[in-house]
Amino acid sequence: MQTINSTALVQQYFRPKLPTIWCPGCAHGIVTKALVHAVRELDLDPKKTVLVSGIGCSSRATGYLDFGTVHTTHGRALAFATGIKLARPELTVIVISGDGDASAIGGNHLIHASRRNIDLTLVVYQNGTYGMTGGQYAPTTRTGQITTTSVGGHVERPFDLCTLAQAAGATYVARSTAYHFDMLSRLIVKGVRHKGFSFVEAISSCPTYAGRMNGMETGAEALTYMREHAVPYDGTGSVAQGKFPIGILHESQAPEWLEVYQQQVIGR
Amino acid sequence: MQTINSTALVQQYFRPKLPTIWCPGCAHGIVTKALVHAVRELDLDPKKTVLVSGIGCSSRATGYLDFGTVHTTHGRALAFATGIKLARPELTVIVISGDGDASAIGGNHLIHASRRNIDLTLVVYQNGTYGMTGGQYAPTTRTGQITTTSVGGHVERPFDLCTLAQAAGATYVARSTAYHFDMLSRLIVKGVRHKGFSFVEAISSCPTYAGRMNGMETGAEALTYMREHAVPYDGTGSVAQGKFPIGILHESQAPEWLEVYQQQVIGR
Amino acid sequence: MSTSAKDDGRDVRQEQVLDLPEIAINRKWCKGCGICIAVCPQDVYTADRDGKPVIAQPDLCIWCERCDMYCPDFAINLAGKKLW
Amino acid sequence: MSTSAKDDGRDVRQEQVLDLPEIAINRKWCKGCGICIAVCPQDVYTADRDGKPVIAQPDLCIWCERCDMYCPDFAINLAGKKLW
Amino acid sequence: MSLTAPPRRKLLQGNEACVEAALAVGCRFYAGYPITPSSEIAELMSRRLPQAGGIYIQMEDEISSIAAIIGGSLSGAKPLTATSGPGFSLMQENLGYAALAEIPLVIVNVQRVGPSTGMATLPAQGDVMQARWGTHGDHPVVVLSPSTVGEYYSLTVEAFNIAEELRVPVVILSDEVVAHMREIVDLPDPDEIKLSRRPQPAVPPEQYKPYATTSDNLVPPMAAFGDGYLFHVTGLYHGEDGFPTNDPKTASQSIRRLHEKLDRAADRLMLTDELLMDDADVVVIAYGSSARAAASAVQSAREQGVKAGLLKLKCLWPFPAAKVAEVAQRAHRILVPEMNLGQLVGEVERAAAGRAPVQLLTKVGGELFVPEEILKALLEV
Amino acid sequence: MSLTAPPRRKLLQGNEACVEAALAVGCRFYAGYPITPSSEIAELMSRRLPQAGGIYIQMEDEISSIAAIIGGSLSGAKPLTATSGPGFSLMQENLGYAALAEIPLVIVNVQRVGPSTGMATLPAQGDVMQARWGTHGDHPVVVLSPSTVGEYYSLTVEAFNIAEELRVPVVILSDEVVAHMREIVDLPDPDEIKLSRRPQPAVPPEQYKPYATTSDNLVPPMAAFGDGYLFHVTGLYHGEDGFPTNDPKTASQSIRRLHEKLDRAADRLMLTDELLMDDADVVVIAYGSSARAAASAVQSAREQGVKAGLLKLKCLWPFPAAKVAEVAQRAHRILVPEMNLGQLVGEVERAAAGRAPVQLLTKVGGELFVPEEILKALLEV
Amino acid sequence: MRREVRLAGTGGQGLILAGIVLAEAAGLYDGKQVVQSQVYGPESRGGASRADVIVSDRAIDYPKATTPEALVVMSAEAYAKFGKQVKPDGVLLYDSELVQVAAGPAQTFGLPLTRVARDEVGRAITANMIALGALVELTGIVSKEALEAAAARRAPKGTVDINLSAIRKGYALAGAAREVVV
Amino acid sequence: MRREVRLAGTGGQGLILAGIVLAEAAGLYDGKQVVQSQVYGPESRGGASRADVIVSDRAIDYPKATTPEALVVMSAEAYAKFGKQVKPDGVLLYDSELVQVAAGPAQTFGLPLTRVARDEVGRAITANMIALGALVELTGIVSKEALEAAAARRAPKGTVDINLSAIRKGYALAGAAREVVV
Ligand SMILES: Cc1ncc(C[n+]2csc(CCOP(=O)(O)OP(=O)(O)O)c2C)c(N)n1
Ligand SMILES: Cc1ncc(C[n+]2csc(CCOP(=O)(O)OP(=O)(O)O)c2C)c(N)n1
Ligand code: SF4
Ligand code: SF4
Ligand code: SF4
Ligand code: SF4
Ligand code: SF4
Ligand code: SF4
Ligand SMILES: [Mg+2]
Ligand SMILES: [Mg+2]
Repeated sequence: MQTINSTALVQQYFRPKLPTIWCPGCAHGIVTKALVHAVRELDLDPKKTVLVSGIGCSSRATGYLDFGTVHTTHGRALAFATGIKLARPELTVIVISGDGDASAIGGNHLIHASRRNIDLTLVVYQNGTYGMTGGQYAPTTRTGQITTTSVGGHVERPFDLCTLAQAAGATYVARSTAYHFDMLSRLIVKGVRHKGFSFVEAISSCPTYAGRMNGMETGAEALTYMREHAVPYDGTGSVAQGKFPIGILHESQAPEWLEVYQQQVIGR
Repeated sequence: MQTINSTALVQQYFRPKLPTIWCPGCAHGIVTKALVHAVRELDLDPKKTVLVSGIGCSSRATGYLDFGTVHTTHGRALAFATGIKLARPELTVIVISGDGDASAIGGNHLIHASRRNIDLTLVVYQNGTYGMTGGQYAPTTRTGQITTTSVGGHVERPFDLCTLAQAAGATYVARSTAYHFDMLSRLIVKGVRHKGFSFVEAISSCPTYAGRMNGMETGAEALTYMREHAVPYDGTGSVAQGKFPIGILHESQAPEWLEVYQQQVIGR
Repeated sequence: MSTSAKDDGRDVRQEQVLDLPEIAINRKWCKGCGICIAVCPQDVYTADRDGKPVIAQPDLCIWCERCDMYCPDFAINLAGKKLW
Repeated sequence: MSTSAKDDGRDVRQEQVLDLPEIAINRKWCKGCGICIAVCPQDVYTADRDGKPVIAQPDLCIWCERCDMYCPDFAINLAGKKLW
Repeated sequence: MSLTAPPRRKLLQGNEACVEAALAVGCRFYAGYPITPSSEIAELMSRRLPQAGGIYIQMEDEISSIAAIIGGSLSGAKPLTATSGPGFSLMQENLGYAALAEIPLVIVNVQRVGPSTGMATLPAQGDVMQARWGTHGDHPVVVLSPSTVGEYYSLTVEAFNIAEELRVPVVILSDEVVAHMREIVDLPDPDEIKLSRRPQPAVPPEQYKPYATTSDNLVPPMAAFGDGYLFHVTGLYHGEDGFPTNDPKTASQSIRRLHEKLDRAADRLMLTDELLMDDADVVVIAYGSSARAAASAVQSAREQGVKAGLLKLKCLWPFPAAKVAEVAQRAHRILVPEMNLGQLVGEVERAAAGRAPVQLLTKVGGELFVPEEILKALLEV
Repeated sequence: MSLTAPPRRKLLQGNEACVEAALAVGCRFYAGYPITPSSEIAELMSRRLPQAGGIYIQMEDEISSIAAIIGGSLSGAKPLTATSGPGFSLMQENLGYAALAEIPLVIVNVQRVGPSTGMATLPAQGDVMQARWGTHGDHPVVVLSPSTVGEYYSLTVEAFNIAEELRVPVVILSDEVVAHMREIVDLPDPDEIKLSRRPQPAVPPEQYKPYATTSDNLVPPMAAFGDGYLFHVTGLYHGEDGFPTNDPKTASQSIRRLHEKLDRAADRLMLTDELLMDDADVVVIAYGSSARAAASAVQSAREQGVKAGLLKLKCLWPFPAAKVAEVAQRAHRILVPEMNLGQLVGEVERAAAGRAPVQLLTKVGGELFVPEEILKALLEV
Repeated sequence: MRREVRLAGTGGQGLILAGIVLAEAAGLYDGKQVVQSQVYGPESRGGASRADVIVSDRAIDYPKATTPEALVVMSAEAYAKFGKQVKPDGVLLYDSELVQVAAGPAQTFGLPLTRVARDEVGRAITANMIALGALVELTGIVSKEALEAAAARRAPKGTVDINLSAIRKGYALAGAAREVVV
Repeated sequence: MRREVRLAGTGGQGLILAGIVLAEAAGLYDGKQVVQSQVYGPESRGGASRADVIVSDRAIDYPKATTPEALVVMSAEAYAKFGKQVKPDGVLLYDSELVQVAAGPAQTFGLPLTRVARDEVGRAITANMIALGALVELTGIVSKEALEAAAARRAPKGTVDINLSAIRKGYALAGAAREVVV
């Protein structure tokens, strides 16, 4: 990996739309930087690369990036991306989604994209809440967490999105955090290179809501949280209470949808 | 388990609506019988029991059964059931769904119901196709299978619904087949007794479409297929190519949604 | 199981104990799918022109309940109290 | 890494090799979140009234890149060719 | 500090008034999915409902939200969900289910600028036609639209009562302005709030037919699950017994009854306010936030000698066609200001049937009408 | 067996004609979710598309189906999906996206009886208003409705061409009758089929603004992803550069342009057939399957001395208001038969504006009009 | 002139195909206008099956058969359902071994369609073509040339001859039966 | 009479709460009609914050402030955005340590709101209450009794006194400043 050099990254891959609408300290900016860093590493041609997002703070990322970009409807980014990819297979298609976008309203598209194994890469900006609408609980909100709709502590269990994607059939499943920037970037690189559907969970933050309501006002505290709770994946996935594994959690080979379709259906 | 005694079952639990609309030999009737057999074993009071279904051949079952019954919209049975249960917790709520209903259009509700752990029991009549609309491929259709929309053989991989439900958080996950009638009935009994969300996959058939197009014209052949391909779950889930495990595949304890909500949120 | 044992808590002697079930076929509900005929290990049934079962050899029945269990249309009932 | 080695295939001697980066802060994009200040292991920055970084002790910088990496707003850039 | 405020006088945000009204009228079940500018309803409900022993649940999307409240209604609850345009679009399929299966429930749609994500934080009145026609097939629906915080309160009470009395889904179409502003509301005494309850079966369970109706209002009594009545509910056409039918006659009768049910409730559903209408030559027909600018404009016009009047519609659907026809008979001119490109104006034109010219004023782009815009049109000759 | 059939004459089922037309006009991408009575379109597409090198994919539901075809269109495909009422309801949110982002695509809605699951195998015309107003917010949409298998073919070709020419989503509202019956169609010579293609950017990538338009028809040129143009597509209000804006003026201009775009195409979109209209006193205005019974009735009425005529609408939206107004001017009476409880009749009344009385004939419950029913109304005085 | 016929029986008897062949005979070879339709729905599965064909010289406005001039019934159920809808002076053609027909205003022709198909043509599935042949013999709704051309067009590879011979059996059976009736 | 005021600054300064207190003063204690509103949206997060209050004796039809007679600005950004919208003869009240104000048609009052809050009242967050006190002193839009009652009602437990003293500081500061201006 080369040095960050934010200015060069911005010049090469961003539209003149900065600053972002994100709140001070929101890690969505860091995750986006890691993503673009990966794009540079991959040396993707922006003209042959399409970034697709849903609706949410995280999903606003596409507006800043100088590629073919689509800001779709809430939860539907993967479904749009499916059409974009199938109608023009030579495109590299990367999907940016929030945890709410990808796993609340968009949960069905997530599991079906995982199952179908079309060559897409999904990066979920996971901050455990619906930032855009004001910090309500999400399917990723931890039990006991305080949100604007669970002021006494959340009663549900969260999804483990990686486990879910894998069970649904995803052939590449990885997790990192904004804090583990280099690793995150590397995992995205590998995800894009992987032939088939790649799922990357990027632990992000929401200082304004999730942070403030749970004693982590600042973006820096959120980074510290990530550092302290993430543990490298050891091949078993078993981690101490409250911790979570990061790394490539699953990798397997399965026929890519378009390849099979072209050979077996069109080629028939 | 007592003897079947179909006539008694019908008299006690069915509406005077037979015969069903199901095609000759369709195993949906057998699965329904196993379900009602379980209801008898559980001695459920029809007045305190609500059966909820979506749309599909399988989902027509509710119309025949003399309970509180709701035939909802396609894919949404679990979401309707969630409201029915939450607004009146003393009801026993059982959801009947097809594989298309539960895992195609309804996949999101499936994973969220699994995660939330509200005390519902879902029985999926799994015949690997959309019977009602004429036998198109479903998320459960096996690779290579012929359907009315994959005449040259299906190119996608199917969901393993049990794996998916478990990964999403279901605390009781079981599979049986129409052929393994007694076991199926027993697994439903246990599912209903289990506190929390219970997922039961009942392998059924569609002789008219899936069967006919894949060399299994008759209902009897489908039963033979089930006998030959199902293997008792050995605790690992590893089975020979083409076979599938049956039995209780996963069982765990987690707080039931309503109980926690009543204690921690209302009780606060 | 022995005939003298109690079953379901009721005295089994008060009911008619049989070694053969009374097989009832509801021809209105029967759709002629042939499952009963196929699953019967004893060839008790043959098929009529519509594929519906005809009880051809009732005496061979071993009361295994398969026909009752697998008929998808609730069209077969085995009545009686099993002897064993 | 040695200074004489080639890097990126280009002759490193043609570029200006530094042992300190040039830290550029884009105050228009900076939102004053304080991350750079918090993550800097060397206390290079202090905060101004808006919480935005002021380069207080440039000489202490060890070019660890954390500030550049973690600034969510692309507001910090470390320019120059690393010496090592 | 000897001052004391009247005990039931409150400064409430619009969405807050809606929540308080829902609680006051007996709502104890809420299922929803957050969306701007409705999210305050969810947030307040999540806090207020458990205090009243009720349940708040956030579903995975709007489809399951309306599904869950239909379920809640079947279990006897008076349920609520709230959303905005994108979520309302997703609710359409199940809204049709509720209409056909005659499920009492209330949906709040806090309108923002559409279509699609549009402008999420700015007001509009763009969902008026959708509220009537958004789902496939003929279906009855009641749509109320408040223009003040006080009305948001009272129409929420009305919405639940209408839903229960008529077994019909009721939509409250508010908008970002009335949802987010705060106004003074004098809360009614709890004892004075009408609490309608869906008609209950008068027959024993064996005789109960969930869609048989003997009363003049054509509303069939509705048992709840768990009450001892066994019945079937379906989104297929069904007879009085609730079971599916493909019989054209039964089907035709049942869908016609659903519409006739609302026709017979026409008086109940005629919710209008009149301002200076007695001798008005130029009549503004308006609703929701636009009606506020209209009221101001009408008063200014009067000051300038123009006989202007305002007919404010608080129930948009069923549309008060007879009333509008009558207005068209008397008025020289009708003005319809809408924060859309012309929606309800179609119904006004249809009802006016050429009796008076109808002029549309449109305002889009996320801005409210200012009174001057309407005044200008009133003063034109 | 010396007989030979004309080479391009075929007996086609309605849904089959739709598929053949789509292929002929260049559709190479289909994403859908099966539903009666549209499933034949999916089934045939799954076989025919790969033969033409195209792609068929079954999505997990209708929401993702329309999302996928929007995506396909962005990659340059001319995409199709087909559904029926329940699925069409689910598509509404993304249909609004397509309207706002100006995505060419075609949706077939084979109407069955609604609301909700309704009667899945029986025909209706109950989704006419939904097709216009089903999604939230003001939005433009084009809706075509065939009454014969031959029209199903030709209107499918038109649908793709209109979608491409105007960058607008086009809905084909057919119904169970026309979808499932077989009629003789003389397929056009492939060379004679008009193949419209969305306007392409004339400027180099650096200068391209995806929503800037200089042409009179107000349709902005549309690049496809992968063509070398970098641009942003969003369901938020956006300026000419495609980026989100909250500026009321820009927002207002852009939504008005979308509507103005269709206004300017009014001639293109005026698709009507006239039968015996020249001297007609009593005019039937009908569309889809109902128009067939109407044609029969009009001819019978003529035989009985009544000057009846038929105005058949093949494009329902934009509604040909000017044409209907003109008819109302001349006719003594207008009859509108609909297989619903009265939908398009509202527009007819509005356009007629009292110039001629408008009478609605309704038929619900899953049955077609029989000619006698319309004839009876024609003969009434 | 508008002429309507209906073919009704159970699924698997090939009546929809027969309807299509008839429609193609009229539309592709006789140059007529034609509408063919059938019933869809849950009932169509395995159960009842029905195909209607309307043939006319001019455009066919109303696309549904109301009172067919000829009805072919190949199951008792189909007869029960449609037997009374045939025109008073119309033709009621039925499989004499599957259906029992009561006296009525229509002319009735009971032919052993399925038996002849099985025993004489050699394949039971050709009963539908025998029925078509008989229907055309009795009604002349399409020309025989057209019928045969249409049947040949739709016949699966290698089955043209057997289908044509079935059709011709139909002509003969119906011809003989007509003489009895007349 | 219809009167409009606007409070603008950045999130965290408590201006929305100040708007609510003012509105409750008018509506609950002075018996007036009142509409309070604020801006929502992406911008509202951490960024700009604004509260409008309209007070009137009769029903308030149009619910948005158009040309406020008094504007309180507590950030430079807010001044840039709204500074020109205040009525020509209106009151422009600003935090003299945060905002620089150019000459304009309105009467301007620069008060060291935040500094006084921090240094004299003892809590920086009470700057909003000082602003309210000053605003009321200068405009009389509500009665002082009403303002104090409303502030006491909304003040978090144990902070009534400090809030009231802030308000009174506001009266005093504004009173002094007015004398300078006049
Ligand atoms: C159909 C629909 N429902 C609801 C919303 C409101 N909404 C916008 S973003 C969002 C959730 C955002 O959460 P997430 O995807 O986690 O993104 P974040 O803002 O946390 O980055 C919601 C509920 C919407 N825009 N559309
Ligand atoms: C919104 C919607 N989309 C599509 C349909 C059409 N449809 C009805 S049932 C069904 C699938 C049924 O499959 P499954 O649930 O597996 O049940 P089965 O018929 O196989 O028992 C479909 C696609 C519908 N009714 N509603
Ligand atoms: S609301 Fe939360 S997620 Fe959204 S930008 Fe602000 S901090 Fe980030
Ligand atoms: S179509 Fe298939 S699933 Fe449906 S009833 Fe027939 S056999 Fe069963
Ligand atoms: S019980 Fe068993 S042996 Fe007896 S008839 Fe049935 S299947 Fe045959
Ligand atoms: S299994 Fe039942 S339906 Fe099938 S043939 Fe036997 S009795 Fe008839
Ligand atoms: S590079 Fe490292 S040491 Fe240098 S200023 Fe940045 S964070 Fe501090
Ligand atoms: S991390 Fe970036 S945005 Fe945050 S204070 Fe530092 S420079 Fe400013
Ligand atoms: Mg999030
Ligand atoms: Mg299925």
